[in-house]
Amino acid sequence: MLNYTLGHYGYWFTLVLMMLGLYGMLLKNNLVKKLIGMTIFQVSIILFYVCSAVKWGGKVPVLDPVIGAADPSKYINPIQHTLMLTAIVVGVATTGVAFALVISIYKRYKTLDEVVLLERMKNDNDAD
Amino acid sequence: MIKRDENPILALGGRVISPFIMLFALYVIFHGHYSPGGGFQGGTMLAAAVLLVRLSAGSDMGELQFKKSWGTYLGAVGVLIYFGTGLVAMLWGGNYLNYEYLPLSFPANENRAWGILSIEIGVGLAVMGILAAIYDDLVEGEPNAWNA
Amino acid sequence: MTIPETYTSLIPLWAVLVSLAAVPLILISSKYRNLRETWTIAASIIKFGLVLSLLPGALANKTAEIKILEVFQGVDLTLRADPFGVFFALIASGLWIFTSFYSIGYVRGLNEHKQTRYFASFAVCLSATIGIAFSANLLTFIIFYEILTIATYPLVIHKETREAIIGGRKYLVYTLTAGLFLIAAAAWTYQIAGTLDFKAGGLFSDGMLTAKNALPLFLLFVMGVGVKAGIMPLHSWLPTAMVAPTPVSALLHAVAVVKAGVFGVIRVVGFVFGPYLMREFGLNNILMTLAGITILVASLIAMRQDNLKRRLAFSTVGHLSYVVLGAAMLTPSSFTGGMMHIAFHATMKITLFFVAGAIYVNLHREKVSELDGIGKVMPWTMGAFTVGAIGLAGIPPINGFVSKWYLGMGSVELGNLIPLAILVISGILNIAYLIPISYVAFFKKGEKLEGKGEAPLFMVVPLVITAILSVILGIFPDLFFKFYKLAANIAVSIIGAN
Amino acid sequence: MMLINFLTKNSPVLIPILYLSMGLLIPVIAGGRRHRLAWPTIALVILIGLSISIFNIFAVIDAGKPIHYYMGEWVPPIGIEYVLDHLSAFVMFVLNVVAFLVIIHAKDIVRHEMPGKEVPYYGLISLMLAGFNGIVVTGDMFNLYVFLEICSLAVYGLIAAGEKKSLVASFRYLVMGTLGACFYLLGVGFLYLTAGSLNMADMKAIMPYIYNHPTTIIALAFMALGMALKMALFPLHGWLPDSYTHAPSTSSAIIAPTGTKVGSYVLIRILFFIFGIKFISEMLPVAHIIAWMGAIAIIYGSVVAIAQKELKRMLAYSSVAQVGYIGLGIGLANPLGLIGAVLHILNHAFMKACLFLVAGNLRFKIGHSMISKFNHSIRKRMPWTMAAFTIAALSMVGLPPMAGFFSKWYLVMGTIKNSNWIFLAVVLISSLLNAVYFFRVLEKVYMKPLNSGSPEESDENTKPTEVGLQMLVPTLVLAVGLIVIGLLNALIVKGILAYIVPLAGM
Repeated sequence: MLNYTLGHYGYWFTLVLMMLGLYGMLLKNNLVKKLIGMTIFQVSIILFYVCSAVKWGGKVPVLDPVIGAADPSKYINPIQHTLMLTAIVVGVATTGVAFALVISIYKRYKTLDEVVLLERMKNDNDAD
Repeated sequence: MIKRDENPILALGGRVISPFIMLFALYVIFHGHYSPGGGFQGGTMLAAAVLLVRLSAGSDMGELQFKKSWGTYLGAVGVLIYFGTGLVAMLWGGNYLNYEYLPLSFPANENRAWGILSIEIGVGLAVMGILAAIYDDLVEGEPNAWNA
Repeated sequence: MTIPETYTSLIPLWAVLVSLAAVPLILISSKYRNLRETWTIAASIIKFGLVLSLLPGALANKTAEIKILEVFQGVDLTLRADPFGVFFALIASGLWIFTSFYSIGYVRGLNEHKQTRYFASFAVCLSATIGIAFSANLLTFIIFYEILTIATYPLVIHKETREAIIGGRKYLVYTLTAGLFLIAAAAWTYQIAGTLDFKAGGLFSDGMLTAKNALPLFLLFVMGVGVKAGIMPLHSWLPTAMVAPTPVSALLHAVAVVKAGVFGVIRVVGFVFGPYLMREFGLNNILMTLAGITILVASLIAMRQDNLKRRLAFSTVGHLSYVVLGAAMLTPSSFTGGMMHIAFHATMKITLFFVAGAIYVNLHREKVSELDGIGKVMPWTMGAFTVGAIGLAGIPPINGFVSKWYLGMGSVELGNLIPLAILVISGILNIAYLIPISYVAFFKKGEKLEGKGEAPLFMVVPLVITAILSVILGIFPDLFFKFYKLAANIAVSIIGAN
Repeated sequence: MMLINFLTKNSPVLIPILYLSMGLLIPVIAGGRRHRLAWPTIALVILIGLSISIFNIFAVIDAGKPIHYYMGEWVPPIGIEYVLDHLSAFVMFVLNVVAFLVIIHAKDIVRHEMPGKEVPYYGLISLMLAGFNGIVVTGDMFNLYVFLEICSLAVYGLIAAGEKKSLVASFRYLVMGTLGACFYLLGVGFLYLTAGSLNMADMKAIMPYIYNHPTTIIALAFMALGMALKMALFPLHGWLPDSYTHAPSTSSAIIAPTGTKVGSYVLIRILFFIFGIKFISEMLPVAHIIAWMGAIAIIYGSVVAIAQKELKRMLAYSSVAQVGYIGLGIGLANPLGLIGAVLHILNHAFMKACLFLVAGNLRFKIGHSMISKFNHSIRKRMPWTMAAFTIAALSMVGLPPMAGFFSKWYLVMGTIKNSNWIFLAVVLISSLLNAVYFFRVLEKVYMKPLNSGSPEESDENTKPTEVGLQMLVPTLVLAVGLIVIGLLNALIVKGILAYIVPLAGM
């Protein structure tokens, strides 16, 4: 059991990261901190994927084309990495949009603190 | 933004390094289809080279290297190259992105290589343009530290 | 009895569509009152003619049918002019003509607002009613039933006073809820039987219903159709909806809405469950009890009402349950009586409501206590009222007697005299709450009503005609439209099928 | 002929490509001074998309079985596969037809609400449609995630373009939406670890071998949770009301009918096409949980909608309730419930689009959509708009022969089939609640104010100021469409939806 737990330390680490991210995302008042939490959360999932592709002593077939044929146990599945490449790009785009929003919010309300923000939003005469 | 002093090492250093980063980025893009690397990575590095000048030497200097308005267009061009490649394959009878059908008059496997390369170039340009555009849009309206 | 025979015909569809087609015409010509009313009258007469043309077929047991389109797997939007449908459609479309003329007199007499909306809604209502009459299956029935609900709403709230709006809300809550129960019931029926087609004698095959699901299903149906049929305790929207203009009340009470409810009750009893299943699971007793209580309680409440229209409303609640009682007794005579009461109560009650409206338009009085001596100025009107009142009490020679007679016979056939007792007591109560009105109108001296004469001709003529119709149908029930023969045929088809 | 051949061969992939490329090309085509070109371009693009989606429907019906398309002719499970089956073709058609009508309507109102921002706005719309259509057509779980994020990002932008508070609403949606997408990605990760495949059909085939694996259960939980967040299923709907209320009229009108529907679509895919009906009822009672969430959503959304003072906000809460219907239909996990849910995707898309267009018309002409300020002058000023509103409202209440009745009818049948009387009661009661909040508006609009001394208002207030034809026609087309769909629903069900049931393994 201990071995099992320690052997999967990468996953435990991603779990901790994920919870950190979730905490920041949901409980922090500052919008930028929320975003940081969100990014941590995304990164934890990326790490989770990458963790699953780890194989000690293995190699990605692109580096050495014969490796898969010669010794399948050394073969590292590259799919996770490529998937995460896309996920990183998606994450960057999300962060970009989020920062654009945060900047606009700051310009409009001159605050990033959610409590103050809610206070100031009450004065807006939007349709409610 | 915090007011900063002009620092010649930073400004010049950025301007010097930038082309080399670009060169390496091109290498990454052009080798993407048979070694680690590719459009995303190379494009990001291209954007990094552009942003480095923007950050170190200021937006005005950056404008000389890479105009703000280029970002969107470059993105569109990259995307066009990407979709164009796929579309050409489609029009010549293959499935979308099936490079074998590209009208290149190479053997099928070389066709594939060239096809992937064109895709990578498209992706690289798009990523570069869009990343630069994101940066430009985000700093828009901020006081320019160098002119302040 | 001849073998039922079905033929495809577009007439039922035209009968439904003709008043619907009048709606755009009415809306377009909203600026020209006479033209607008022409459309209404024309549509009502054409509709009646179309329905009448189906009568010979219905008498010969030939059924006109038209499948319009499929709306659910295996269930078509189908209109079928079976004898019972023709029976109901005949009453509804026939009385619409009178109501139209009367409406013109009423809304012009009072100079009502939004007359266009009024006439348009009226036309939609009639389309829906005819649709209900000709529905060949439960889904079609529900569709028209809900259209009727919605089309009546603008009529109920027509006055747009606070009272009217509250009445309208109450009406909507009751009828929409009922519609939902009906939907649930229909869906369940489909799950059990795999079909929704009405069939004389019941659509369930043997062994489909068990003691476990028969009762809840039946109760769902009763709640679905019972609201419009005014079965207690689901009746309370009816008196509230009295805020509507009088022709609307007449439509609600005599022609369309509540009659659609009792029509639905008979459809459910005779064409969904069938007499056999009703008896097997003791469902008829439930219905009979409900109907009996409703008749007595409604009559008692009616006695305490001072507002004439409210009194008539409770009288309607009671008389609707005559029909329900007739259906619940499940004998040929009781079915015949119940169905005939749909027709005959319609002629009588429409007369009474027309009278109430005429009094309101002419003298602006609505309370029973204010009617002293008005028989002197409005002899024709109050004469018609007396005819209707006598008829409702079940005294010959008015037609109310005939239907009541058959209901009584049904009670005897059943070998259970409680329904008969209820009918007799209710008759006495009817006398007690209606005849005094005629009495005070003619024989008690009230304040002077100088310079007042009869109500406008547009109103008096229809109400006198309906009163005369009541008398004629009382003496010769089979005249003109062969109501008796139709009703008897239908009863045989329902009971005899088992 | 060449065109037909080309279309037949490539039809699944064309729509996402079209929208994706146009999303970036619109800023180029209509950049700078050519900004007047933006609207014609996007309208033309969506028209093409709509034509292809119609073609797709007929292609699928013609084939009678799913059409597979391999990207770059890489055969799955290695390559990415696009699948056009009856479900995806149908949902795709709904998306495009609603988008087309809303865009026709959008021209003036976008210029009015967001002067100078038309070009990026229409670009975002194109991107969003690329995402939606891609989600619908893809047969690959990770590809789905990418499209999910594409459309979400576009939607954040579309919402943020609205009135003042829209920024914060959009930010909240962004945080919640990203959370949902991440959960989905995590679920896909678990599934990939277990099965080693990302292809949906392949996954379904592998499912018996990983049936008892705990990671499969976790994967299902995460994926369903993520999608429930995306489709705003109660209690995960928190982002929806603010977003829809404060977004520009066109954004609400295009996102409300399509966004949550796509989430529902993905949920259907996950539950029935990846895990299979056996798994979701035996291993983890997801179906049951979703049905309950849906049932609570129906009641909650309807009750809260009654309390709203603003039309768009009321419609937003009503959306929460309507999503509940779809959730309930999915959760019933029987053919009738599924058909009801998918039919409701169509019906609700039409109803909500129509209602939001009406709200847009009101804001355009009257300048607000506060229910408390409505009075009967609105009816006189905008008779046709209000007629459309009435039809859509009656359909929402579920009155025949409007479309809303029939999806409700299927759901009622489904609940009875499962003998679940609580759900039956919920579906029926919600009709009444819908009636309450819609008739509240209708009463105000169609009746003269109760306590006003002067029955007739001044001429200025009662002059007809109906919106232009370009805005009116789409509104009315949607309204009339509701009646037509209602009458022809058996045709739709028989022709398309009935095929979904065997595909879903029921």
